[in-house]
Amino acid sequence: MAYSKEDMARRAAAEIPRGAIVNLGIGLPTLVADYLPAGHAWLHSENGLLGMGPFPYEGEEDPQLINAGKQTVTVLPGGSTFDSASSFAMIRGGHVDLAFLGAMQVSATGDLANWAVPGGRVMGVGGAMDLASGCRRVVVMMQHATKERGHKLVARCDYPLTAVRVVSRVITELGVFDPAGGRFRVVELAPGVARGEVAALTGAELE
Amino acid sequence: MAYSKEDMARRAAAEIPRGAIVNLGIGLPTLVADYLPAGHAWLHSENGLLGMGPFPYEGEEDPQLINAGKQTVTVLPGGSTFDSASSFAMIRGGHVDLAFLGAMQVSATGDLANWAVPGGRVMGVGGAMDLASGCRRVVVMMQHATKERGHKLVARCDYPLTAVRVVSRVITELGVFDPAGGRFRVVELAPGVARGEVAALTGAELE
Amino acid sequence: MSPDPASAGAIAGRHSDKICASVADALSVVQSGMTVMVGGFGLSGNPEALIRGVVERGVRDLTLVSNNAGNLGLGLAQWLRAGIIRKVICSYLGNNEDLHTRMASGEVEVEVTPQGTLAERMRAAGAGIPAFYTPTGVGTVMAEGKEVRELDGRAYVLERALFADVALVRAARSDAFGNLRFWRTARNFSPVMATAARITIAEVDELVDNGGLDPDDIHLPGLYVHRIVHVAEHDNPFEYRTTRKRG
Amino acid sequence: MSPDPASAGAIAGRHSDKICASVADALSVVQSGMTVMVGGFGLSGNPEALIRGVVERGVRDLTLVSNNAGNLGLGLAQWLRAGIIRKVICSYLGNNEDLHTRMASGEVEVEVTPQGTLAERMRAAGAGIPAFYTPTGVGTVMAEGKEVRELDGRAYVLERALFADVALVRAARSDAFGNLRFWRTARNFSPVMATAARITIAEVDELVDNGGLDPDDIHLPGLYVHRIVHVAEHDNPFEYRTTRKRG
Repeated sequence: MAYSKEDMARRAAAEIPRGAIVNLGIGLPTLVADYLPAGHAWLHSENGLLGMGPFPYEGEEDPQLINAGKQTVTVLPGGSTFDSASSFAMIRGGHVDLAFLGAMQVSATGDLANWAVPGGRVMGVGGAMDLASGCRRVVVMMQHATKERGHKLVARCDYPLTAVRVVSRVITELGVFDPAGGRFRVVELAPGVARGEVAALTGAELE
Repeated sequence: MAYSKEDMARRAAAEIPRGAIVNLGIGLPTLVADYLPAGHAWLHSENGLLGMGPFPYEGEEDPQLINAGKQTVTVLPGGSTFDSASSFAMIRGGHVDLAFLGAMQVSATGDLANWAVPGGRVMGVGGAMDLASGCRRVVVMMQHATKERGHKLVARCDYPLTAVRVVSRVITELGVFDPAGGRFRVVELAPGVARGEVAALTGAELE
Repeated sequence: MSPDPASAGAIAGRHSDKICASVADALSVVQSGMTVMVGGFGLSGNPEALIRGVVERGVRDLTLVSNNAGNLGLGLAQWLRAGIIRKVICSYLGNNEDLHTRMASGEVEVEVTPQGTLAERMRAAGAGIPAFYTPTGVGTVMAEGKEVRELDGRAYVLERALFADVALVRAARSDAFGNLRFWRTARNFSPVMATAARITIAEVDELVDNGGLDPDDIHLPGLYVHRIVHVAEHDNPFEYRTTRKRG
Repeated sequence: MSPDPASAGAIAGRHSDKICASVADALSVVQSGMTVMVGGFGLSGNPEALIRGVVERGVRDLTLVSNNAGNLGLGLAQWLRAGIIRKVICSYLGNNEDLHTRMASGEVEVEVTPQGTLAERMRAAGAGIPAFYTPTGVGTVMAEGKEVRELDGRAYVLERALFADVALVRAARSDAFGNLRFWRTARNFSPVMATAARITIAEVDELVDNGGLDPDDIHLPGLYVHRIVHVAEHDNPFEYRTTRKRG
């Protein structure tokens, strides 16, 4: 039985050491916050917020207190606000310990493609390149393959790259995989998932 | 009759347009503050203060509120404090309109030497190079010649340079002089000072 | 105040009498063809009155520098709808249909820059740094046509300072000198934009006398602000209003 | 807290339990041979207890990065007198006799850097910028041996990021996470030093719980601070006490 999205988020949360500074990308990664014990880690939002709290209670939304996905959020005791240049200085300078990002493709050498589909609409890159190349450790959370069973864990990305050799770990519904110099090392498989099934859905050798 | 130090400071103050941001170097330039009408200009101190006020009244000195010469000062309404990187970003970025600096030598092409005497004690450079190359306009205030009647307004500096082609104007006890491509243009002479006297004490042609 | 504080010469004092009587007065320096930076992240922290005022002023052919270019027809999307933008430099378009339509038709040129690089290029412009090396974008299309250099064993791309003629920012509080404070994440790009622009115009929710802000409590010193207009009322639209249930 | 939060691996959380019981405990990560940045401008804003504590700890061969290296026998001049400094990177020596003596004897190597370049090199280190171009020092001895490059018709010198093992800073107020506020011009180099160092130790006049500082009122976010020690009493010596007459 493959991991549910909630299982993936719980598994991702286990990657976070106590006292870490963590940035959660848009999409699946945002779910990780639900599995963090209070006070365990500090959430950084690249639009200028550290110590991000949960969504506000209804009636307490502040349109000028948002996350990088432009959703209304809160700020925890010990939190701070700052400008964009300062925020990305934190990211680029290696002061954000861990980023969880979504992806379209991840290569077996750790390349990341998560911002543009060839021939698709130009959505822009936002902070993805800065986060991918700046954070100390990058963990990707994504579905293992496309809806058409196309590979997303690949030998070499053919989508436009976000950053080169940055992904340490990939968490999918089938398990946990580490790019390892041209192959994906199988860290663990979701309960009931067979290695052969994963191999068929992976575009590079498993190790 | 040559200018007194107070005359020089008054003459320097006349260089300051209303609403200017001004940095006053150590020594003679600090006297300029005494001739600025209240609210006329804003004083910047490179250790992290804008809106610097006069020395404090006795008993009101704060050892943590100082100028770049490490003297106790005050902060005026509308003033602000900031860190050193921000302060020098203001200077380097051209946001400080005018700097008054002391000098050992100024060349007729505007080169400035004001931080080191050849063979002398190494005092360090402090913020002199940043101020000289960053501020929009640099006005030097100094004695016209050394005690031994050696030239300080020269064709070419032989003291270690602070910055190249940055000085717009030199105010000395003998008058006001602008470096002008190899000669010093005489803007004005102090009352009773003869041009010949100035020429003898100047190491480049007058214009 | 006088029409253009910058036209009076390089060192003319620009730091007196900054308070403008109206939005139109504050915007009187904005001309067609200018590069204009506008603070805000999506629809949050927008200088709403200044954005509307630029449309009313009738200038055009603007180059807009902003993280986004509005959304949902709101904010800077009004400039797109008014047809006054020639080029957009931003990090994220998302599903801003007004921008996608005009980019597809060729009416508006779009230059996409990583968000952190965008912020740092403006910070560099304001700080007198003409160029800097950054790891962001190495090995991607963002490095194409740029110098890539190895320093201590890692590759970096050379990025250039990004300047503007005018910056439009929104602040929560200002004193008469233009010392600004921002509210929460409404701060975003506004401080660096103010440093990178020749003229900064601040739309402020609250205006106090000099002395009304403690020197240690200022987010952006007034030497980066040239014109101030007090605008008490704002729409402050939500882009994505997300809440949790009371438990 | 544990002896060395940095030794536990690259992404080990370093942002829990920062409050140290004593100066000695806070300094337990400082080792001989380290590069240490120390905040303060002259004798103002010095982390006095940490400076004394480093001498008491008995480490040596330190490289000191500080705008000055003490004066009048006070502040960092104590490190010079204790003979624990191998090299000083600073902008200004002035008449610091303790430094002049040891520089002349060859005991201490001195590297002089323009003050703004010193600050910007630390800011770059903290911000992940390995190198940047600056106009400061072009045509002077400061540019010797460095790359000089013309960009848009002006010459610039390439300066490199400046890192440290440890930064010692003094703040007026901290919360438990290490969000810092400084007092007046005591801020100076401390914030950028904190960003440029692998471990930052803050000596704070006042310590409050998380929530005791408003998120908008923080000068240096706590992610740059790793160890906090509360020191209520300081000498705060005057370097030049200048006053005016009451008139």
